[in-house]
Amino acid sequence: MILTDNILTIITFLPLVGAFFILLTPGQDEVAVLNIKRIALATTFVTFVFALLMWGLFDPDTADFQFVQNSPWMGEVIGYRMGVDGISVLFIVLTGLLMPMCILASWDSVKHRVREYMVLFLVLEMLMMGVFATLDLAMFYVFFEGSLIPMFLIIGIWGGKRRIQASYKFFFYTFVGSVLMLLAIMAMYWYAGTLDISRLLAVDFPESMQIWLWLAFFASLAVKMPMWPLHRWLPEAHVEAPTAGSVILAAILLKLGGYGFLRFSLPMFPDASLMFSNFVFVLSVAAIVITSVVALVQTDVKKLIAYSSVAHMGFVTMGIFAGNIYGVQGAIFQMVSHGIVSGALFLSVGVIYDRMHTRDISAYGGLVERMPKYAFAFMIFTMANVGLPGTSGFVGEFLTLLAIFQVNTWFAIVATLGVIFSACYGLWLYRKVIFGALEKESLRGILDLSPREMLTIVPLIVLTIFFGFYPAPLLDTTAASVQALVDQYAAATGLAAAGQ
Amino acid sequence: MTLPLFFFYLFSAVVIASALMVIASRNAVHSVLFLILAFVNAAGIFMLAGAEFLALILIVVYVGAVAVLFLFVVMMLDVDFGQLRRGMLQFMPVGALVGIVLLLELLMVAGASYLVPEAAGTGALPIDQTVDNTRALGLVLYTRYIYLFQASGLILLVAMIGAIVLTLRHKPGVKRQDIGKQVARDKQSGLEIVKVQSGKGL
Amino acid sequence: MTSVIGLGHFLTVAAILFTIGVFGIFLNRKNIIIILMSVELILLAVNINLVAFSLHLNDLVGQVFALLILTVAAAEAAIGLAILVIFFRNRGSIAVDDVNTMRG
Amino acid sequence: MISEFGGFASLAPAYPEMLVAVGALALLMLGVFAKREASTLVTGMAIGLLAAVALFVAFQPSQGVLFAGGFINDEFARFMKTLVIAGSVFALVLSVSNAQDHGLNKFEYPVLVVLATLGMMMMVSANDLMSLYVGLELQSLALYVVASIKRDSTRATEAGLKYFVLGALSSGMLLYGASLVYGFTGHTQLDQIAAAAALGDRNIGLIFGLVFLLAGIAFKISAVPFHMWTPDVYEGAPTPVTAFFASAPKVAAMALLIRVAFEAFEPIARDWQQVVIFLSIASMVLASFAAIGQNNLKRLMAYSSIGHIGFALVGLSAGSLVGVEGVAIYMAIYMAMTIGTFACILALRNENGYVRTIDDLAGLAQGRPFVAAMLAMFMFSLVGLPPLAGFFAKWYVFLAAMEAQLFILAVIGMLASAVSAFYYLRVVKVMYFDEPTATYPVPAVELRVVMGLVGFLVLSYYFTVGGPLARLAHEAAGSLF
Amino acid sequence: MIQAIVFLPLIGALVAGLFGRTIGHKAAEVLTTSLLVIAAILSWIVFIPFFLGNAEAYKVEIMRWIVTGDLDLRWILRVDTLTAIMLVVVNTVSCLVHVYSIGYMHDDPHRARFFAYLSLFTFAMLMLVTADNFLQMFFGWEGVGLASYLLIGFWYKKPSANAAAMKAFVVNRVGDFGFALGIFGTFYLVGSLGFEDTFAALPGLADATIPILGGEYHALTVVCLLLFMGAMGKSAQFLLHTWLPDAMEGPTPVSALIHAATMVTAGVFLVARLSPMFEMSETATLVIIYVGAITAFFAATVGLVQNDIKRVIAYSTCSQLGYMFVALGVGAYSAGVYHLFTHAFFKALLFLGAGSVIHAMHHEQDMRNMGGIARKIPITYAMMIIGTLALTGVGIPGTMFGFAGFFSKDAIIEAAYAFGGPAGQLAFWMLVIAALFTSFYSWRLIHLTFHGKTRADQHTFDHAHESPRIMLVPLYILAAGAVLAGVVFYDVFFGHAEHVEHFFHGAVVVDAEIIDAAHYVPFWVKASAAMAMLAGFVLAWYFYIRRPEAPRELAAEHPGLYKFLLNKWYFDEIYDFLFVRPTRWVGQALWKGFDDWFVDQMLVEGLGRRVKQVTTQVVRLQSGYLYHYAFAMLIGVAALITWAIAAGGLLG
Repeated sequence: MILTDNILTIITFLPLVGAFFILLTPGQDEVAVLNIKRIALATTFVTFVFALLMWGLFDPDTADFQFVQNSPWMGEVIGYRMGVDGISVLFIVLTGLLMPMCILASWDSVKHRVREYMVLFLVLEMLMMGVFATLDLAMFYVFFEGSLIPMFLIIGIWGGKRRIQASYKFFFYTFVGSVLMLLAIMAMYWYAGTLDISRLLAVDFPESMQIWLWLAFFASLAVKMPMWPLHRWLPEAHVEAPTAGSVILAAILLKLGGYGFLRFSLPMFPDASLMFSNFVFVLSVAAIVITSVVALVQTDVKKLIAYSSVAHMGFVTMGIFAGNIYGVQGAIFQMVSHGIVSGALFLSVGVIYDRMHTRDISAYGGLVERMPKYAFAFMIFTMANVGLPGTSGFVGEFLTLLAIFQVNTWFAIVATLGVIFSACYGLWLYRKVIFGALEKESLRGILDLSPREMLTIVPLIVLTIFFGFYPAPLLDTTAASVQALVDQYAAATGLAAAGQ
Repeated sequence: MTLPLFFFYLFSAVVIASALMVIASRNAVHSVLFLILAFVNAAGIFMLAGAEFLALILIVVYVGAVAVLFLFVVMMLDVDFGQLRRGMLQFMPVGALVGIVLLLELLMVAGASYLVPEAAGTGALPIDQTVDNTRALGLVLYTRYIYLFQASGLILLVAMIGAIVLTLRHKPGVKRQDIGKQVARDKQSGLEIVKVQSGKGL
Repeated sequence: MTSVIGLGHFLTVAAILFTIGVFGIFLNRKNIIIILMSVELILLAVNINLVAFSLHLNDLVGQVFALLILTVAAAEAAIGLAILVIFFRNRGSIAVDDVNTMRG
Repeated sequence: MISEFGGFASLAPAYPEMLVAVGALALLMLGVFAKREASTLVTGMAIGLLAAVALFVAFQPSQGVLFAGGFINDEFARFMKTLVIAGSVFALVLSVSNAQDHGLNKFEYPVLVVLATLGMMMMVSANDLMSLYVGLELQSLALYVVASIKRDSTRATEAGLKYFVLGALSSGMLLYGASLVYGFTGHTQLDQIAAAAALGDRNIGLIFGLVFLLAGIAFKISAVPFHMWTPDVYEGAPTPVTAFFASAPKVAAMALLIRVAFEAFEPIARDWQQVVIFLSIASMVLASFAAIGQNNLKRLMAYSSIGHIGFALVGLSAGSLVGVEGVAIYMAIYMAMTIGTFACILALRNENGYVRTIDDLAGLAQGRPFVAAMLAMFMFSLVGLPPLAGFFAKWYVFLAAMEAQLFILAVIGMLASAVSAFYYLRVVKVMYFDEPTATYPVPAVELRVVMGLVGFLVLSYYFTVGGPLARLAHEAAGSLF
Repeated sequence: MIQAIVFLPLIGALVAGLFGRTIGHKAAEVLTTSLLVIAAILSWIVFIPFFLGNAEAYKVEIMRWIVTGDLDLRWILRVDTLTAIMLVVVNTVSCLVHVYSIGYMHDDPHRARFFAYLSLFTFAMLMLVTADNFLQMFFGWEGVGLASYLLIGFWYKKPSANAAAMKAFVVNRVGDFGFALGIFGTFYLVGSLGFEDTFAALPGLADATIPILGGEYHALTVVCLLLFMGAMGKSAQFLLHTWLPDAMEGPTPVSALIHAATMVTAGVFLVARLSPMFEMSETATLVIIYVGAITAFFAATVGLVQNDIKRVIAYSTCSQLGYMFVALGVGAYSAGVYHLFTHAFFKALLFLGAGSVIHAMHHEQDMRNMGGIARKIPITYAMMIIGTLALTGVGIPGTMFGFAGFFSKDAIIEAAYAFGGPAGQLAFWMLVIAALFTSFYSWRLIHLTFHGKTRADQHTFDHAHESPRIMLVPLYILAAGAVLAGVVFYDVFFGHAEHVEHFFHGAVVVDAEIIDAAHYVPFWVKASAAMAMLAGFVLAWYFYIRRPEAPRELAAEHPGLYKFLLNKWYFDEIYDFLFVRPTRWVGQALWKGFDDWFVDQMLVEGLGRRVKQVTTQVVRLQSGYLYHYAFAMLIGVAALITWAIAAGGLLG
């Protein structure tokens, strides 16, 4: 069937079609701008529909790659290879989901250079889809690294006061890390003779080589995650980026790191992964505790959420390198959930930022008085961020902690401290922003969520709660692939596979 | 010491001495003259090596043309050379160091000079002792090396174009001869008949 | 033909000439004309090398090469002097010290 | 000896060169004898001539060695020549608009460019130290003249003078090296040098010759430490001329270097690899750092070209077929990016003259979005960011380095490329993040065409030219092994 | 039916919460309350068969939850005796509180939200008590925490309410930290999180060890202690109790429902539910005894001097929870549950009565501003007296005459004595002293509030009025419970061991030995509680009726002790000093010091500066002087040659 054979190609490159039409839209006046927004929205929405369709067609019972396309191109080295398995499929859906929301969130808040903005976002979507859909290691890098360009511009053009430093920092942190990964990719090519991920997964790299490869990949992925102490770019990038930029950054781009660990580090370099797992745990736990504590003393709404993202990503890395099925499942779930929740949080911050043009926590207070709907939404997302059972934020955290406990109780105990800290900063933020008396004169006229904002936020609320109570759709999708991954890891490292 | 060797030493000594003077003399005109001396002696060395044609060409082309060109430019530009020489020795130590290192390394080559034994005597173009040097060159230059010969021609053409395009100026107040114009001149354009009334000037 | 004059002799002379040429550039850093002459000395050293090798290899190619170099060097000198002339016209000087409107 | 000449048809492999030579003479005559306004006409005809030759080269099948081994035409030469001629064509196209400003409204300019192109073609096809030298000099002399062709400009003449003096010095070194190589192998023909070198032990004279030879060529590709002329000449020369300098001659010299390294010195590959690695590292690192301090766009591009040569040399250092393939692709992409960038620079001209410094670009994205977008894309591509062509260029050379296990070189290269991103991004930053200060009128149509065309190729490299180019480069590299 | 019990409150909460503005406050109130009433009735319907001893435990699966690998967690409603008891407690109190709140919150502009929260809380609590696995319990556990947070902070404009809400949540989270680790530990040991799987696996784990914090420890002890940490948090036991008094910032019905009757007993429920597990670890049970006893004692001491009417009751709650834990610790699980059950009635009664007082006094909570209002609000007064009698455990030892607290509390004290050993002895004496204090502060409350001359300002006093009927009806019902709950259910909870066993039917461990032993303790032990109660009563009468100036004198004589007690043993200050400030300080240090200064300025920007320096140097090389360029080339060539020689090994 033509559709199923090419669906990944369609999903990946459909945004480009939209971008092309936006470039062709004549004029600079309001009508043109409105048309541009509409095209962007329609494109992202259709892409999302295709992504959902793909998820629907996806067979969760097999660990094999599906919707595979594989044709040699550009000599024998780099090919055009597409395919998804349980590990990647959800990220595509997540990306598809969040893009229309980003477009909607930017509907009124982006006033100048709309055309460039929308084009960049669509290009970004294409690149992100590509990262998850490609089965060629070089193309993975292409998409992975390519996302720097639009993001750099988005932060730099539409960002806040310190946008230039932020965009530079974002760029250089990521770039320096990933060039080493590129070299590792090349080394893998020479050893394995192919860049086809599905074939590389079966390659047994010698242990000494694995160590170097692992480190090189780590240099890139850890920055992207970001893992402590390589996280410094994140708060700044988040703070300065426009709302939609923060959403994408937090919801999708951070996940590239975790996806990379899952896709490459664990299955391809199992010995090295095992060897470095304690190292990763230390960093993860440090991230969870330290960045949580740092989040406690933030005065900037976005920065606080950004730091909390770092902490949450700590759970992801911990889960991945726990190497058992709970850890990996939990990590994937945590990534998806964090994508929804942190995206939603940044959208929420965007809502008040659009009204007040400040992100200073002390500038707010008592919003519940004027914005009850908003307060409700923010409560849900805060609780999800805090990891309350019944929200999607809980499931991932629980599974990763459960997993790490099986491996090492030290790390488990320290990491579990994170649940206390997350409650502290989450509720503190909520209390300062939403609760209290509405004393500030400037806030008196503030308006509650508009229908357009509701359109972006309500679905996320629904998903947050739904996956909190019924995570099965996500867990089942990933189960077979994760099981295979974990089995392979266990076999390669000689560990007894937990959870068999 | 055989005679050729003696002459070799003589020429070499003069070449080196005059080369030193080229770079060391106070006046650029002197430098050019020493350069000429160096070339002439080098021509002598060429002679000793059996390259008569090259030797003569060196004198004809270099001494006759290049060196004269240098001299011409030196005179024409009317430069205050004394001022140019100030601070001359400032970079002496570094220059000397690099120069000596380079010289030592190059002499190492000369000292260790042995040819790849197998390579010797299998040259692409063995010298035929029965043909004199100029003829031998002539025999290959237009046949075997026609490509290089033509390319050299193009190089000279470029030099010509370059020199002209860079230096030739059509200054406004300077009269030039234009043969075409002269030939095309006729009485209509060249002659104007003016009736002069007597008693009045023009 | 074996020459009475050893190859090493020629090479030594050439090496010395080459070094003098190089040294000349250091020594006359302000005077472009002499720098050009130093370059001519270097080319002369090359020619001596080629002729010497030609003699010792009993191979005419070296001489052909030297001939080419002579030709090209003449052309080069012409162009170089032309550039020098226009430079002088623009600046009124040929001091190398002045040749630094662009740097960094 | 005459008998070697097997009739005119046997010269088929050299037809392109002959065509260019005759064409150059014809153009010269045309320029001399035509009345005023000849320069545009001659330029147009030169473009036509070169374009025709480029097509001819690209599709001509006849290969072989001619002129007693002095000339070779193989797949590699074809590939490189096509690139070289294309570079010249684009450079000429860029010079059309506002030729007056650059002092390029002289018919000699296109003629000299054509002659320089001929020299480059001879370099690419050189199979003998002598033809190498002759080609190199033909090119160089023409370039010296072109550099200072705006003879009333202090900067242009200063640039020409610096270029000339240093060029002459480098020629001297190259010749000294050539003489040593000749002396210690008895040959000037590349393949015979290799044969001779393979016979004996490693000979000190030969290695000295090799080093001097490489130093001379390194000057032409402006590898550190033989690069010093580059920034000054790029800045001083008229911008279209700089565009020309940065593109075709680099490719030709690189082709020459590859041929010499692989044809003549294959037996002592380890020795030249050492030198090339040194040049490569020095170029990448120095250029990355030096460029950060630049505000002048042309100087920036000069350091950029130095750095990129360093990257290309990474591929050469590998000393393998993949490496040569990588260098070939690298040079093609590098040339495209350079041409594109210069087209953008030339497109920005207002009543105050051409854009000179990076700061002049402030807010360009709002005034001239197309030019800004293209320039930004070239900058990102020069950084080596995927999915732009610049990434694939780096991909191939580093792939080769990794195969040769030159890990340290690869890591240094990658880090240097990260540093280099700093200055390329600055251009983007100024254009996109800063507020506009100057306005620029709509650029000439041919500049827009060049920008658009090159931009499209750079952007869509993976989907359009990537595959075919890789195949061609593979074939080209294969002909050297 | 069980689904209806659990989900009706949820429906109410969702409707009232999401559409409260649309349907109006009245509708929201009526809807949630009536749903709760239905749920409460259904709960009794569920409970009675268990009471009669002819019902079997059963489970209802709702849907899958987290299913991956061996982990098979589903939403399952489990109904057994323990659950049924809790259902009754929760739904009865909740429904009464709902009703009561209609009156109490009459003027509040956010009533719909309040009722939504109440119902949401009820739902969470029901999920907790019907849990069939650890994680569902944890869900309910945190869910009630959330609801508690929302309700304490209901008056969001009051900064103190917000702070208290947050404190409650965070301190609970500290407990949950342990609970969560306990869950992980259980899974580590058992490989499952279902209660039945866990219990089934216990015999094999008697000697199992767990590697934790670098050592190997007895696994079940570790796990039980961790789980107990959760219980401590939720049940406001010593060290983690600080949130409970502050939680009184919430509306009073909330205090009655959450902070007296239901949520705080979740810890007791947890230990009871997991009684087979706790039985396996002697250390853990000892710890529970000590913690419970200390809490009972500590909270009672603090309660002696508090002035806020609700805080007194709050400390009382804390203290009573200590009793329950002692019961659990000594193995008399049924006694603990028994006290839980009776306590729910009389403590809710007290709170709601206090609410009625506060309502009457126009939201005045400080007892120093009350007094002599017995005549103004006689019904409330009567109800409070009943509650106090029940709390202090009035009854005649050795007989079946007594208020609810009498039976359950005595059962605990006897069991503690029967347990024996140092722990049992300590617990016994602590509890007796606590009983004395309880009696004292309870009567102190009554005296200060209702008796003597009023200290309220005249206006308030004049306008003090009895609460509306809708607030009084719940009081009646609870009062009935406070009177009868003890005697009616004595047999099934703490009667003959066989009866108890039959009643619980395996829902909790019934240790016949300790129950029997408790029944045969010496009479002075049985009477000790009554004696303590009487002594307390007399003291209170002396201090507050006979010589009202005595307390002030006593306080003046022992200012240190008084301050110590008034400031609740300085726990808040110590915690602030030990945890809050250092954390913020460390946070600042890590942020400004590590992130901003070290990473950013030193490393990243330092690198940038270094690059700039290098650039400056490199650029200076490019001097513009021709001869410099020539130098560079020549030096380069010389260097390359030298290197070629050296690297090529031609010299060596």
